[in-house]
Amino acid sequence: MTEYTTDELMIVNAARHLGALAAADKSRCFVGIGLPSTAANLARRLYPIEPVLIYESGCIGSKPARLPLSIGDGELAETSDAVVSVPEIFAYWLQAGRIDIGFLSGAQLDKYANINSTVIGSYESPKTRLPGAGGAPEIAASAGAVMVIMRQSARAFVERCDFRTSIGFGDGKGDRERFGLRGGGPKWVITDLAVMEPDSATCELVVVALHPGVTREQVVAATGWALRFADEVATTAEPTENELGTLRSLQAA
Amino acid sequence: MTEYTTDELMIVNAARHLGALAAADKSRCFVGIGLPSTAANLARRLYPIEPVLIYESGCIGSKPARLPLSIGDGELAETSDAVVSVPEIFAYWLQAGRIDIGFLSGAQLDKYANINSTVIGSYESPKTRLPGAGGAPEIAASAGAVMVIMRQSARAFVERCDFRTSIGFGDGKGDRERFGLRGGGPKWVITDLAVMEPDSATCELVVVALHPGVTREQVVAATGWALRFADEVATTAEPTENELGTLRSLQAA
Amino acid sequence: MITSLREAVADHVHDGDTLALEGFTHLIPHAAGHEIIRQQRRNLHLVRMTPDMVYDQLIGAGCVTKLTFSWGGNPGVGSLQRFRDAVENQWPHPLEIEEHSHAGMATRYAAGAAGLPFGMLRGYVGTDLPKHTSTIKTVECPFTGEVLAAVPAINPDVGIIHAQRADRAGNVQIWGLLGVQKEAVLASKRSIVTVEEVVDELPAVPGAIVLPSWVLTAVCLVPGGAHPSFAMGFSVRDNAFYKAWDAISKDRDAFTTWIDKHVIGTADFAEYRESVGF
Amino acid sequence: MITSLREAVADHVHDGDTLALEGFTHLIPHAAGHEIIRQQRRNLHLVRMTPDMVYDQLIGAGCVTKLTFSWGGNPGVGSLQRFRDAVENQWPHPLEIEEHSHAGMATRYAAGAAGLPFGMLRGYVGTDLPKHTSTIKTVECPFTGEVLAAVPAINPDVGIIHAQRADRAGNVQIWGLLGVQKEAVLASKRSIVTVEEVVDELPAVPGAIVLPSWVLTAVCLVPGGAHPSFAMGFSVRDNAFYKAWDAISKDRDAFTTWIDKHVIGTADFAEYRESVGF
Repeated sequence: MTEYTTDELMIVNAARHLGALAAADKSRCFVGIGLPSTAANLARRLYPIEPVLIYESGCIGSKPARLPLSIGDGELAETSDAVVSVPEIFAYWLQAGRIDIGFLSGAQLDKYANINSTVIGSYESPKTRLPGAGGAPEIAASAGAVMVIMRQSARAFVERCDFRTSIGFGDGKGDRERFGLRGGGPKWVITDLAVMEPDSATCELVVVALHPGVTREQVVAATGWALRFADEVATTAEPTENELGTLRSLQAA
Repeated sequence: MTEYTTDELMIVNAARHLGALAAADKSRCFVGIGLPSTAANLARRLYPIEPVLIYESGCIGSKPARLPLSIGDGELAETSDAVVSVPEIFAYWLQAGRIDIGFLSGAQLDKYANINSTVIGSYESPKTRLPGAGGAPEIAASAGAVMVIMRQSARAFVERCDFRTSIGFGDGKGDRERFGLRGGGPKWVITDLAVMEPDSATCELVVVALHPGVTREQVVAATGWALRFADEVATTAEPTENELGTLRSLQAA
Repeated sequence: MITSLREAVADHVHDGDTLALEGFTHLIPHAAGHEIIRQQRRNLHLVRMTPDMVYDQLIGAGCVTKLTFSWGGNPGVGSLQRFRDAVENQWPHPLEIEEHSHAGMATRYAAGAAGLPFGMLRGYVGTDLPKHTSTIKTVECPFTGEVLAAVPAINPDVGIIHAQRADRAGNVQIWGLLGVQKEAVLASKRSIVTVEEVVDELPAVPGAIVLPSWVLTAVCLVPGGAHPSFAMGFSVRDNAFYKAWDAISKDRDAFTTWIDKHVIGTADFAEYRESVGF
Repeated sequence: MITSLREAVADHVHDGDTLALEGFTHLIPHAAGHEIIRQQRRNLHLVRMTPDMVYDQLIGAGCVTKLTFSWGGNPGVGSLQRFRDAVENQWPHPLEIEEHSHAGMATRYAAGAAGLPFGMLRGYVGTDLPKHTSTIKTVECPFTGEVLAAVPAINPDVGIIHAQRADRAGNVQIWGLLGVQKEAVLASKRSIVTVEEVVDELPAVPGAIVLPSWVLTAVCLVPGGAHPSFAMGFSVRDNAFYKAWDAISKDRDAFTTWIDKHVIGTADFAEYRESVGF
């Protein structure tokens, strides 16, 4: 069996979800650069119904032949169905609810899938100043559903974020409704160890699947809150030769 | 001396103002179809510094070789520096204060240069239903200055409009400031008999010039309010051979 | 996705719907308007910045109970006779009107396309419009205290436009004067686009925008479907036809005879073209 | 109209100004930023959605006292080291920050371009940003009662962008990723555009927009002026240079040496190109 990296594991599992979503006519993905862009482009090559890639730089329906290195990569504009201005992509496309799936990541994620990409420590005198919000707050608010792809560790998966840059489920069930948010919020958290989903009763993230060879203890140790598991915890399928081969040729292009 | 129509007389006099304004770096004209478009295109051909023609259909810097028959004439788009959407032309260009001169006309004009292009009679059961506002209210509000070109008669030049579609000076001096309007409002009313301007003390329209051969009595008879005259009333210059020749070749093109 | 105009109207345009057939002199969807008359839709709320001949026809044909607009005339010719007869004499029946300015309507469409409940502008101040139009209110800037005009978003049930071109997947390309067509489509719950041609690949065209197929409901091949309006690159505006409309529409009988013969009496736009001869 | 970048910055960029050097990965006006460093402007308030290397350089060089932004990083590489050092350690001096989201910043530029005092969006809800950013308030829809986020218009003293092309009259043509450049220029009191080339006639280009000369203050011919960003049709993004910046900017001395040698120590962008060798 082919060896694979934890990045490849996360990308392949994300791509599988995107393929299933596209088949269910949830194909419009608002992607940033990095793992989400790679996963979405992998899904375009693996599945009969391709996700539609929409980049915050204004590219709609991009079909890059190689992976873009930045969100403003010329390849994205040249292969898009349409290129619009940045004010338009946020107002007419994201805010208007035309995006099915948004992707988020960050330095911290809490048990209600709120994410911090702003500061570690206090805002006024931060221990670490991070890049900041970018498109995250409105992706979290308006995308039909959000997929989080993030490496898991007790430092990153915390009881409460130092700063809430984007909202998951706030302080628990009902907060999104109270805030009048139109998007569905985080539905999947894909890490290098497991896949988590919000509990339907509490909206707290629970483990629904472990990656091959990963133990519950490993995941608990890599989580900063008292982690719960779903009644039935599956094991994700090993990345296939086809998935890995397609991913690697994509990355080599 | 060449004969000329009253339309030609109004167009030539409007073009002269536009030429002088362009020379004073007030060259951006928001034009509708009809006399204003003809006058602005004539000025483009008569004067060294050309007015910049901006049409509400989204054409910026149009240089039509022939007179457009409608505001959406293909010739306008093909000869423009830029073509933008209708929401953009009103928001980024007119509302933002980038227009020096707007043009208005209507079925009724009152002594404070308020204009009616909505209804004759009552709004609920009108005697005559007119086309309505179009771009007029915001041209009147946001253009640096407004030029009115309109045939004069006691029926059209009234003490008070049946309906205020666009504001001139409201009920008199100070109203524009009270309303917080950024544009300067009407500065010239060019008719087939005379040229009127707002009195600096009262903002009431007063006659500053008569066209050749026109008497004060004629103008008074063609005005529905107690018309005043400026201390010095000029006589407009006869349209020249060059002005009329250029206008007629433009209209023949 | 790509279907006949008859099917598109039958499937997606219902009695009582709010419709925006947009077009700013250029690309006015006349063929779609005729098909709506043919299929006898009733109690429609029509929305458009510049209702012209095709709205005059829909009003005269008795399809319309409300009109939301900013300028209702026959550009370069004069009045819209059927519109006037409906407002002045309630013929063929009363017409409720909701009247705005161009800037206000453009703001309303943009708010609708952006998923906002309202839009704002520096407008209407000192005019009589707010006295008669309940959808003009004010909003105060929370930073400067300035008061601005506020207008509600427009979100029609169906947005209908004409465009130059579509590919076989239903992606639509539009160029030249763009008007508010993009906003009208994006603001609408459903949308129908008639096009001059369907091609394998959309060639890049300067000044063109593309509406991806997934924001559209139906795309219909209807060459000349804007006539007497035009499609840049395919046709020119038929100004004589606009002038001729004044006489036809002035008289109720002449109008009814014309509609019966050329619209209701024809099976589709192709037959209409033959019957009016363009 | 068409002048040297040195003159444009000398004449139009003053100490204490609010500047927006915009560019969304594509067309970032690096050359203009370097000229501002060369001319030692101070107490600048920089505004940009995505401050990256050139803002890192301006901050490290001590030109900046306030930054308004929504994402401050080195795309695909990591942190902006000089930005971090200023925020975390006040080096070379304290940096005030005003922090928004991309959608909020885009809305602020659009409001500025439209002559509105504020803009609104469905944004910031449930985040900690409003607790720390005083320019995030709310506004209530006068029709539905919905509460939306309100942000004030941005109207910089100077908007600075890089574009592909200008004609001799100073009309500027931009294509590819357009970002918020049009809004940044239209929202600004003055504007400077650096271009790859100046031509007699602007050929039509698919996807291109044109900014007429009369909305611009100065146009400067600076080939490669976006490097290590790019100008579609003229260059590609120099990703290696962005990666290399991380090491240079991590260390204060290494940074200062680099700025002294390549920016302050060069007469103009042409000399800079030679000194860094691209």
